[in-house]
Amino acid sequence: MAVGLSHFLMVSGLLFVLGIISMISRRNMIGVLLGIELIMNAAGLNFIAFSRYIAQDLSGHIFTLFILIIAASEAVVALAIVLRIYQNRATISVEAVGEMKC
Amino acid sequence: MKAYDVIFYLFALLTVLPAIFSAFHPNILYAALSLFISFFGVAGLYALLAADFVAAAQVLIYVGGILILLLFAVMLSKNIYGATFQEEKKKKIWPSLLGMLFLGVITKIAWTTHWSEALVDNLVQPTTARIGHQLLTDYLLPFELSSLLLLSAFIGAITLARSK
Amino acid sequence: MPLPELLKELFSTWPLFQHMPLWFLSLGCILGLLFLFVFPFAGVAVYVERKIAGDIQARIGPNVVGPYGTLQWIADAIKLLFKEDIIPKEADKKLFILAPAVIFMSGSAAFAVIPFAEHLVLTNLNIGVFYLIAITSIVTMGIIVAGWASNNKWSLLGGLRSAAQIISFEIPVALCLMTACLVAGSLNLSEIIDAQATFRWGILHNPFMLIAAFIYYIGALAEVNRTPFDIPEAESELVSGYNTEYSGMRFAIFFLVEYAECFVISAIATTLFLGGWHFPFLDLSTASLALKMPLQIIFFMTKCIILILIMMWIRWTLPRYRVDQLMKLCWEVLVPFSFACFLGTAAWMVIFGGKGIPELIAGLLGFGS
Amino acid sequence: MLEKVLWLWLTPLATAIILLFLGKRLPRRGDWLAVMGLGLSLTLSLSFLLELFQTHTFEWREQMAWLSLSGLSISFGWLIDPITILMLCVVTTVSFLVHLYSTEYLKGDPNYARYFAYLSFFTFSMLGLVLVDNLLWLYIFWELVGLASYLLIGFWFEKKSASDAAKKAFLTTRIGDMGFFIGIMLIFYKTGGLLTYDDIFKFVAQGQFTGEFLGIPILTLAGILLFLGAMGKSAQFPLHVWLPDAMEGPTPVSALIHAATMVAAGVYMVTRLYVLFTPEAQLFIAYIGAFTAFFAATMALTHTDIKKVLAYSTISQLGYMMMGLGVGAYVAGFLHLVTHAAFKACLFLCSGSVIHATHTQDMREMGGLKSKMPITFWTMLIATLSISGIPFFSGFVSKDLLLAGCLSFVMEHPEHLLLALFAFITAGMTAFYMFRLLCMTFLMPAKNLKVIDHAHESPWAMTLPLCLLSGLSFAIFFTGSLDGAGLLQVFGSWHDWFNEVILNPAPLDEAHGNAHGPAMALSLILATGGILLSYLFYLKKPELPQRLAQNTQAIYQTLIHLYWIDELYQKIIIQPLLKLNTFLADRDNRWIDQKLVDGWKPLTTQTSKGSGHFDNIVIDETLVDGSAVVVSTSAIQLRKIQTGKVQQYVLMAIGAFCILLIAVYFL
Repeated sequence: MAVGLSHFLMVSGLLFVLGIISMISRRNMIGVLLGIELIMNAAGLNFIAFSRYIAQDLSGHIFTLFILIIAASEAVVALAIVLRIYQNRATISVEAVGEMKC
Repeated sequence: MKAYDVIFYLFALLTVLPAIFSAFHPNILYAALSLFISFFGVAGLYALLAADFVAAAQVLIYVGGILILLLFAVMLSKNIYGATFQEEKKKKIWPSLLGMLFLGVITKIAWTTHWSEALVDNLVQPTTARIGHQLLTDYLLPFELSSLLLLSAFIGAITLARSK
Repeated sequence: MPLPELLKELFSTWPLFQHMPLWFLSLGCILGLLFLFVFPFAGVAVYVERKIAGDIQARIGPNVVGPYGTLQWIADAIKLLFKEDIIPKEADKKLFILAPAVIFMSGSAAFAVIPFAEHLVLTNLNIGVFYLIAITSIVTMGIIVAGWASNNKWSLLGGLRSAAQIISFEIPVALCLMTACLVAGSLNLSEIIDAQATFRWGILHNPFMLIAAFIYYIGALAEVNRTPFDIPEAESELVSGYNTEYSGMRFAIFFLVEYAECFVISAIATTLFLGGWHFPFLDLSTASLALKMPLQIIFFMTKCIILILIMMWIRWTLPRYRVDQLMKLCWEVLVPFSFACFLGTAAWMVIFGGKGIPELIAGLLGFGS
Repeated sequence: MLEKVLWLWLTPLATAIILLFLGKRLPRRGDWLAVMGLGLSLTLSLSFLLELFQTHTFEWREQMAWLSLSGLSISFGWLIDPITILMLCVVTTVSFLVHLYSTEYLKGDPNYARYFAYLSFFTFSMLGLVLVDNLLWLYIFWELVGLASYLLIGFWFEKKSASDAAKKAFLTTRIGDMGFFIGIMLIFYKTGGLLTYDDIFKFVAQGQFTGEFLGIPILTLAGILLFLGAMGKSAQFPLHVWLPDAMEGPTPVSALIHAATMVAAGVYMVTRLYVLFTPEAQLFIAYIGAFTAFFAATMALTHTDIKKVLAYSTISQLGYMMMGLGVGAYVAGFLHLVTHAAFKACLFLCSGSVIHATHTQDMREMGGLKSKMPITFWTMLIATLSISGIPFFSGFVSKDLLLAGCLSFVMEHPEHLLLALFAFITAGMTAFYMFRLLCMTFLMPAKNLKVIDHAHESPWAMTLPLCLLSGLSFAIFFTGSLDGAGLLQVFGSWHDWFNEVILNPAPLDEAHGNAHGPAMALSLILATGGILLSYLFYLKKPELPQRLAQNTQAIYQTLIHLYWIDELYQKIIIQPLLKLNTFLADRDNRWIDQKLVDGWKPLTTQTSKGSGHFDNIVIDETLVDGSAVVVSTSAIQLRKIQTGKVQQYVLMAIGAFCILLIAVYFL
């Protein structure tokens, strides 16, 4: 079977699921971030695949670039938060920071 | 089997295998490094889909920027000697099952939907100039907004990370 | 499908490879250049560097092995190759082995787009400059991993320092490269060189380009961790930085890549700012390939070597920066100035319709292209 | 033209933004920027006025699409006609002079730049309010001036009284604004999506606006609802309580916002939308206005805080305007707005000058300031004469017209005699309390020498606005001539220009002319009487007020406590609710519980014993406790979902998404 859109969707689906798993199951905040990056890549891959196979224009490319931009800002801010938490608590386990929970 | 397919499977493997590794490996540093390979695979897929500029941007931003930041954070936040990594196996069962279910659903949808695929085997053209043109015409507002976003993220990160 | 046909189709379908004229020829030539020239060059460069250092410090330098010590580098290479390869017990073995590989990969991948002469380029990528920026940033990954895998605090600190330094200096460097692309109107390195034909070198295009060239050179020095920016491997502070624990062949790889990178940044500077293979007022476009190619290679290499010599001169003249001074230099001097250059060049392009100073003068004097 | 309007309108906004962000870094903290910006606006408005005088008519409108949804498009538009031009001139003139005045008055304040930013922002909003041509934008700017007023009243927010007053002003006007907004929405709904003045007027003129609600025509209802907004903003009874408290703001702010411009916005709105008000709605307006005028004037009689007296006077005069509008004398009402803006701003600025010199607001501490502050005294005298309605002063012209309008209305409809009664008594009282203020401040012998000793005349930046505004209090600018027949013609042959300028919906009727003579005579007599009375009370026999106050203790106390309105609100709205609750609880306890319930005791004891067992076993233990157990167990189970851990939420979200996908695609 010739490679088509569905193949790319499969790959991105796999990436997405792996990202979700990583995001849900990691105790380490950075691990959660890794999962989010995977999910973003899955989204980007979908965009590019649709743009190539269906839309036939560059809108998907541009969306992927915006995803990259958002990923970069997100990573920067999230890591700053992680480092600050680490400075204050000496841990970056997501389960250790639950004060806001009532 | 055509060359296109061969390359696709190559890159798909390069993408998915490290991603699996990254999701399940207990050592966060290994997870991050395998993610690095996975991102290369994604960049290759982008290139395969004629998105050369995005592929290069992927390498530049993800591999050269975000992942290095992640590694930085890993090293700054862990005791590098007795590097202890919690056992997370128990936590992985439910998400994995759910992921399987989700993947099954997605697969079913992806294979049963009739996509109006219209891929013309035209000569692949360079995209950089056209992307630049579109960014400064049709997508000018989101483009400017994203620069604003980056600026605020920049300031926010500096404020957050600055020691008091 | 037989392999040759598969390969042929591979290169015709994969978009990145479609822009590859004379691919196989180029591959051969460049691999030749790489193995016959660049890698030995590292060795030669060591000898030259030691001689220059000796001159600058008023001493003789290597003079025992061979006439005037000229065979010193071969002796060094043999020593490195035959030394015992030690992996520390507490080190993370997989990563310890992986790190030099990553560095070597990204160091040599940069050669793929460097145009040594007309048509003599491995992949004539249409986003060549972008590719260069992307691929050189991977070195950081290798360095961090090397530092971490060594399980040694000097190594880790060196790795982190190096990562911070490279990420920071990437910004002014990339901005200066973009400035040059702005002038040439392309991201393709060959086209950039074409735009600088004979006397219209990028560095002369306008005053901002001159500044940008200098900023690029300084930033690139920092990116390859050369003195005065070699704080990741500062002997007095960190023993030897990220490669403290490495020995034998792996150490040789770090060593090799460092010199290869020196060559790469010189080549980029030559390509973007110094007119690549062009020589002023020497129009080779009608010359035969047999005449053209050697001449172009010679011009290109000469420019690169001059830049490398300047690097050595700087290395043995200037003292090392402190970490905070280094960051301050990057963020408070180079980044603002490179932004200014970028905007200034853009303004120049608008005001003078894309013409540079050489062209304007040529127009005034009534000759030119 | 559009450029001119934009310059006129947006310059204050630009200065406000610049001052807000950069004010502290500019030389002199940027006050010159605000003053110059307002100067530009003033010049442009005056150029419009000149053009109006040359052409005698003026109309310019411009629209642009602002919001277009399917089937509905709302435009943003400017409308400039003579009314707008007059309002522009009033706003920019007073605002410019207040800016100039404030450079001295607020000198050395730590938040000097912020003050000017707010002031310019207010001017921008007020200009927007008068420039726009549709109801929605009117409402938006209506709220913006409210915001500016809030910010400025609470400018010294570190004082609790100031921040309380700001909150009170904001919330009280909000009650009116709710009505206003409902009114707008009612019109929007009934007209099928029209918001522009012209469209609505056309719609109403064609008689398409029909429908009743509880026997009241919708148009009347809409008019009254719109007027509710005006009641809040223009401090009409019973929403007047915020204005006296608003005097906590800096005095120039009181002059600009709470005397000349913002509080007049209600009057402007009613004038602008005059054709929307049915006779019934107008009668409502007239009664509210007349009562407010009378009511506020009585409160001004006894107050001793110089600014509060002026505040009550403002409420009273606003009531006058509303009454004028209500009885159909809307030219008079609007003219009074313009003249009042000048002389009341002048009065406030004078009081500011006095406060600046004496550092007190209590009139009992003042006195004998005439020789110390001659310019302030003379300008205040002119403004006082004007507000009292003495001939040759602007107040006379407008008030006379108002009273004449009222009288003619009452002559036509004798059943509304109360209106005229209120109006004329108020005229007398106005003269009395204003001269009382003047006497107590300037003419009576000094009571507190410490206060008087260091009093001095204010610098030129404060006295210049006083002189200009008191100059504008002369009648000549508004009648076009001294005697109304062209003896000294300021505006060429176009005397009686004001009348013509805003003769929009209908010309004045004949009856008005007939009533003019008696009204003038009566008001003159009353004003003179008031002045003489205050002369008698405060200069001739200063002990008289004391005695009078003692003799009429009840009335005096009522007035001093402002009719206990604030207490009343406290009592009739807040405490009754509390009381009602305790009352009901008490009654419940005493009557129902003790009498009714206990009375049935013998009977019920027996039955209940029988049913008790049933109750205990079946209802309590099975049904009630059972349901409680169900609830609590399910709650305990459900609570486990609410862990506060994002990862579990994601897990659940993905699970739900899976179920959704399966449901959509496979079922």
